[in-house]
Amino acid sequence: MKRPWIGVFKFTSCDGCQLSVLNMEDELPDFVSLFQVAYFREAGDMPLRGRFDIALVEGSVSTGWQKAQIIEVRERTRHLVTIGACAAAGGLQALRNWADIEDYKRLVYPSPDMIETLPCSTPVSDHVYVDYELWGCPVNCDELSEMLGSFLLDRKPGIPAYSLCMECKRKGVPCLLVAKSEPCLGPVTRAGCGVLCPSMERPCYGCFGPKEGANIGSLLEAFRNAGFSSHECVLLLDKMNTYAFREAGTGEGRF
Amino acid sequence: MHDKSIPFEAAIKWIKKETRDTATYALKVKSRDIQKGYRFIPGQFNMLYVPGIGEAPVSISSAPSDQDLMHTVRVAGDVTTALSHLKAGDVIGMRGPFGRGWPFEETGGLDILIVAGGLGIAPLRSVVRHILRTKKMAGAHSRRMLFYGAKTPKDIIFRNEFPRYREVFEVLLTVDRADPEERWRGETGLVTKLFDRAALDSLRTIAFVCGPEVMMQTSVRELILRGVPEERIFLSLERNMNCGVGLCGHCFFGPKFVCRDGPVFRFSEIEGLMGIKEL
Amino acid sequence: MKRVFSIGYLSRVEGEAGITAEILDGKAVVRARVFEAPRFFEAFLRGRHFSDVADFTARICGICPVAYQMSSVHAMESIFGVEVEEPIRQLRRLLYCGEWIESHSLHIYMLQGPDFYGCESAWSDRQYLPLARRGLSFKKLGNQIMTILGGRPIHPVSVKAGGFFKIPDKKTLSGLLPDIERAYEQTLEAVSWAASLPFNDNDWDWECLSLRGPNEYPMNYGNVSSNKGAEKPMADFLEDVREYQVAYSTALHAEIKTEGPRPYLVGPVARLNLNHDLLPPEIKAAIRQCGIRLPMTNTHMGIIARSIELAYAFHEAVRIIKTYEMPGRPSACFEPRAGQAVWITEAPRGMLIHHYEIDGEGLVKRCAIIPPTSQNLGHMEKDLNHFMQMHMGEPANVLRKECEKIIRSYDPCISCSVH
Amino acid sequence: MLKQKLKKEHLGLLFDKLKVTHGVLGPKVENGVVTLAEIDAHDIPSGYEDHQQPGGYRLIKGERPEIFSFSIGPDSFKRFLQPPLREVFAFRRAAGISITRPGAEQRPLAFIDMRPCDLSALKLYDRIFLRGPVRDPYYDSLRRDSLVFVLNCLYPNDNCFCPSMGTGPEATDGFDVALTELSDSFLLEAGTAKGETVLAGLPAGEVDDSDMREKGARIELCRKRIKKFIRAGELPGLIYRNVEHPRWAEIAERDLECGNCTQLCPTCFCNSTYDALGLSGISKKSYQVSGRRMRKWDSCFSKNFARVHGGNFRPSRRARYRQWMSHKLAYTMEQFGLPGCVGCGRCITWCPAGIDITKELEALKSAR
Ligand SMILES: Cc1cc2nc3c(=O)[nH]c(=O)nc-3n(C[C@H](O)[C@H](O)[C@H](O)COP(=O)(O)OP(=O)(O)OC[C@H]3O[C@@H](n4cnc5c(N)ncnc54)[C@H](O)[C@@H]3O)c2cc1C
Ligand code: SF4
Ligand code: SF4
Ligand code: SF4
Repeated sequence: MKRPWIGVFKFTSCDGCQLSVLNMEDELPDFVSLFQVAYFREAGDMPLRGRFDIALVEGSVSTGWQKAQIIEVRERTRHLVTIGACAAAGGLQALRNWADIEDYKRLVYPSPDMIETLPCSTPVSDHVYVDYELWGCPVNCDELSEMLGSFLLDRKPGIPAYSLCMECKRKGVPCLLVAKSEPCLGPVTRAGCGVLCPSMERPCYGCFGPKEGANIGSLLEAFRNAGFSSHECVLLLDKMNTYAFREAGTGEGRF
Repeated sequence: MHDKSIPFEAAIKWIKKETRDTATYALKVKSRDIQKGYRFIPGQFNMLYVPGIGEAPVSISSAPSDQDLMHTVRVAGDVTTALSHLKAGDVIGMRGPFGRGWPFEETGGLDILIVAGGLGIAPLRSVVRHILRTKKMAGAHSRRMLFYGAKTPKDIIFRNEFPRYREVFEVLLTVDRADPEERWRGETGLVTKLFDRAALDSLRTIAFVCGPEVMMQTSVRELILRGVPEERIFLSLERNMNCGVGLCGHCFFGPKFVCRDGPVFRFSEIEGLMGIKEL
Repeated sequence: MKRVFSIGYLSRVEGEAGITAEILDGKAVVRARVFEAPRFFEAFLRGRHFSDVADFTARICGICPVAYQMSSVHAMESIFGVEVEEPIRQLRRLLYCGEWIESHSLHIYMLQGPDFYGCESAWSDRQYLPLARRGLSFKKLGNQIMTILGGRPIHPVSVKAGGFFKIPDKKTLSGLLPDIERAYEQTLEAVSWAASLPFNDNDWDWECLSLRGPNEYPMNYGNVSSNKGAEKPMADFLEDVREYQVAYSTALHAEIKTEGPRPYLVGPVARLNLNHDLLPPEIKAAIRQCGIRLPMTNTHMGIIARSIELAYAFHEAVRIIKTYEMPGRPSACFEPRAGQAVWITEAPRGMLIHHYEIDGEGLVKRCAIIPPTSQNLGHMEKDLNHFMQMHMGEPANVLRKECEKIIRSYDPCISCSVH
Repeated sequence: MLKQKLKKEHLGLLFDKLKVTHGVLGPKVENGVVTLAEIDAHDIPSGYEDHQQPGGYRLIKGERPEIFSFSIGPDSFKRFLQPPLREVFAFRRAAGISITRPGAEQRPLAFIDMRPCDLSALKLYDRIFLRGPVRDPYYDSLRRDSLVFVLNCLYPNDNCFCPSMGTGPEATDGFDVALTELSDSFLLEAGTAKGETVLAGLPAGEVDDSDMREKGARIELCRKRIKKFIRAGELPGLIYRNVEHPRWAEIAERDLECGNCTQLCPTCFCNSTYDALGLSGISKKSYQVSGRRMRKWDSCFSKNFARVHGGNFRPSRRARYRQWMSHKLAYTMEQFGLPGCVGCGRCITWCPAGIDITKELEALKSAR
């Protein structure tokens, strides 16, 4: 078997998802022997050259030069996989999409004019064709490994698109929404994290983004019945996957 | 008895490419014991397993009396793609045979009509070859007809076998469309067009139908219009399958387990279900 | 004569930055160009409930999320006047140990280590592999500690103002002990490995800052102390600091503004220099044995300081797990109230300063976050200038390599610095 | 069959006896909810009352004098007899294929307070996994060795409707031992020889007519407390006649498709089997792979559950909800000769959107 060339690329992000690659400690030796790691700035000193069989892209697109760069990555890549909430949904930084970017610049920088940035932070798929999206803030190492293994074996990754509740119930965690009226996003969030929050007795805040066919409207109705205001409901969705949740809720970016 | 939830080894004896995306695989069960106990009837299927990739239900396309156990597979997704990368000598996993096959016992003395669309010919080839090979069966029917429709002449599977089929069957072929350079001399149009050509004796006809769901629906409608009794129309359905033995729930067609109660159904059993969208 | 060269994109550091160096008439000016895209955390945190802050600020950095959670929850507790029980304090310290272990072993073995062996990455060279493997085994344990306490190593989910959402029982924690104890022995040995690495001479008069004591090596508590001056309570420290913007960087720089503006160093070297007396005797002995002289005078010896702290973090983890008794409840009860507070904790890379103003509803009115790397950037440039000044004559590719090494010795976290 | 009484304070003796040979599964409070776990007699949350409503559950310390003062929680036997995730076999593909089945290392199980509704679900499970064309070897081995103590119900919750389904509040057969909590003791009635063996050796009290009368009266009282009902006699026709009822689309608007109902329903059995592999299972030689074949609970609410080449048989939420409810209330009867709903009410309580299967059924009756 020919070792496929892999590249790991970073856009606007916290580096956590590429760190997840290094966090597959037990499998890292397999990773570097099965793949030719041809570009991975965080881990090695390698020039950007040639083509990639698979690219892992972390981070959202939030500057003009990133718009050009993602096109270049796409052109060099056979199979482009995004890793993490930033790349799949614009990340936490997509909260700017619902605000005025000039205000934001002024709030953070003494000389806002020196800062070049786009008014919106957007998912990679808004710019180029994406072959596969791995969700999560950060991605889950097992899913990462499953995805990479599936790529090698030429099959669809066995990664679920159903709700977190499915995993939650399989794990036998008592439902927080039903038993405590806590605003858990589980019913509309993709499974994948391993039910971290409900297992910690806290409601899910949506790291893995909306599951396929999420019925956001109905869940918010349940939250309102449990006593949350409409504003609070929106804030619950406005986190690392705000852009995707709002889109899933209304079919468009804004409510 | 062999545990049917655990695959056994089967070696690929030979592979024959049928069309651009379809090939026939002859398999040899490796364990003597299992092979000896292995009996199937046409219309049944096996779960073919490529470890690391997954399982797929595939009809047996050879006759029980054939020397080789054959499966004719079209590349559709993970498992079928993985199969297409294998070569003679490679070993895969197999479970089966599963499901209800075609009801041969009901065909005696009747006109047997086989209607196949596309890859739907695979489980029916088993029937045809079975009739061809068993002389006794050959005399059992007053008339034998085989209607087959494919997308284009290039997509006709088992093309080189049709001359032999013609010895025993009235064979009518049709394609959806044919390029002029292919010099197609058969019909063009849907399979159902062939019903007019054959002058069915509807009350003496028993029909086995397999193909894409729409094709089966229109075929059944035509047959019923012509007066073929619903009890004598049989269809082989396709659904998502995971376990193959009625334990997983993926293949439900209304209350029917396609894997266990089918894949071959008597039309009268499922008539009420056929028209319901998204069942 | 003018010489200009640049490094487009630094590798084996977190985040996106490059270097430009200009040598004009015998004077060097080196700039760390940070082109990491800004995310505007301080802007979108406004109006959010205080309970979102720990989870949000964690996303500033995937390598040191715990630090952000720690600085923010302590700040909140200081505003709301929450007293946290001792076992909870200890668990937080343990969580921080997990992060120090993870971050330090990543830096020592995967990021900076290869520099001393001339490899492109930790796995590109067969000869380096045993070291990489050793690093990974340490790192894995750090991750395990964080996973037990927080569900996952990156952006743990259990931390909140007042304590934790859920805490482990003693048995679960003790399960880690054998591995951690073994790792501690190995890290202790690794200190001498680090001490044996070659370094360029680099002695100059620099200022370093870190939290100090009171009676333990600092993580979540302490006063700000300096090798040049007196200690100061963290609440007052912001009065001394100024954040400013430079045209070539999306990261703000921080400097001490009192008594003449000047850059300063934070991080393991600073911490060690100011707190080494608080290390346990075994580690002190190991330091002595390896001939490491403290305080360190060479800022490039971060890898040694990190190796010592790595051993300490394991030592501390063992101590905490052994003495841990599960408290009755995982977190303190409190009501939010209006107010403001500054809190500083020691991230793996140094002091992480959070400042929040909260309104009566518990919503964030204003906030400022100064990560260690923002504080170090100015110092790093000064350090690079200093080096250039001395080695000006060398060929560009040598200088380029050396500059990159120096930067790596700081373990900068560019993503943090731009947030 | 053997009948005897056991003083309440001797319940521990029963546990002690069972624990020698079995893992004893019973009710325990976890996170404010009665769940099922391996327990001791003193773990039973006696005195607690559960208040259940569509999409709501609260456990409070109440006044009831009984030990089993609560009704069912989310968990049922299925978590243990057909676990959420288990390895079917480990595989290794090189020149040939080698398959290793996991060893059966599990201790036999004793269910100490299986309720009558769940017992009916267990009977259905037996039909599915033991009496079909192919028997599930895993379930078979666990089930064969398990002991079932059915506990006749005294306190239903507001979502129970077992009488409608003919499954409760009293169990008549299918158990090893039936327990009924009386005012001063437990009435134990063996249903099988296995059950009799367990009872033998326990400090036994005589059972007289008044005990049997008390049992009857208590169960009768329970029956009166049940609030929900459906007209099961109209099933399955009501479902079959209404496949295109506009109500399905209305439910789809509320339906979260989170799958909670299917995961907790004691009769839902859908699952998926897949090959799990990590990078470590793949060797550089392309034809060598090793991994584990896993089976996990799945649900007809999963979007890809009915996906094949060329499309999805149930692309809409409406169709998926209809599939679920039709399977429960109509198809299962046809498939296995037993109802697919046992009236336990779990799907109602644990639906975060509060969808109530009994109300939806009622709505199907209204004019379109
Ligand atoms: C009784 C029976 C007999 C059959 N006989 C034959 C036969 O004789 N010959 C033959 O060639 N075929 C036959 N089939 C069909 C065959 O089983 C399927 O083509 C086969 O299962 C495909 O398996 P696969 O792993 O290759 O494809 P899969 O990878 O399962 O994919 C199948 C299709 O579903 C889509 N899909 C699946 N999962 C997802 C997902 N999670 N997300 C998005 N899309 C998804 C894929 O894109 C693809 O189009 C038969 C089927 C049945 C039920
Ligand atoms: S706790 Fe959350 S994830 Fe779990 S079942 Fe309830 S709503 Fe779903
Ligand atoms: S439960 Fe939700 S918020 Fe918590 S880690 Fe999982 S996806 Fe993230
Ligand atoms: S359908 Fe609902 S009420 Fe009926 S058995 Fe299942 S969970 Fe219980």
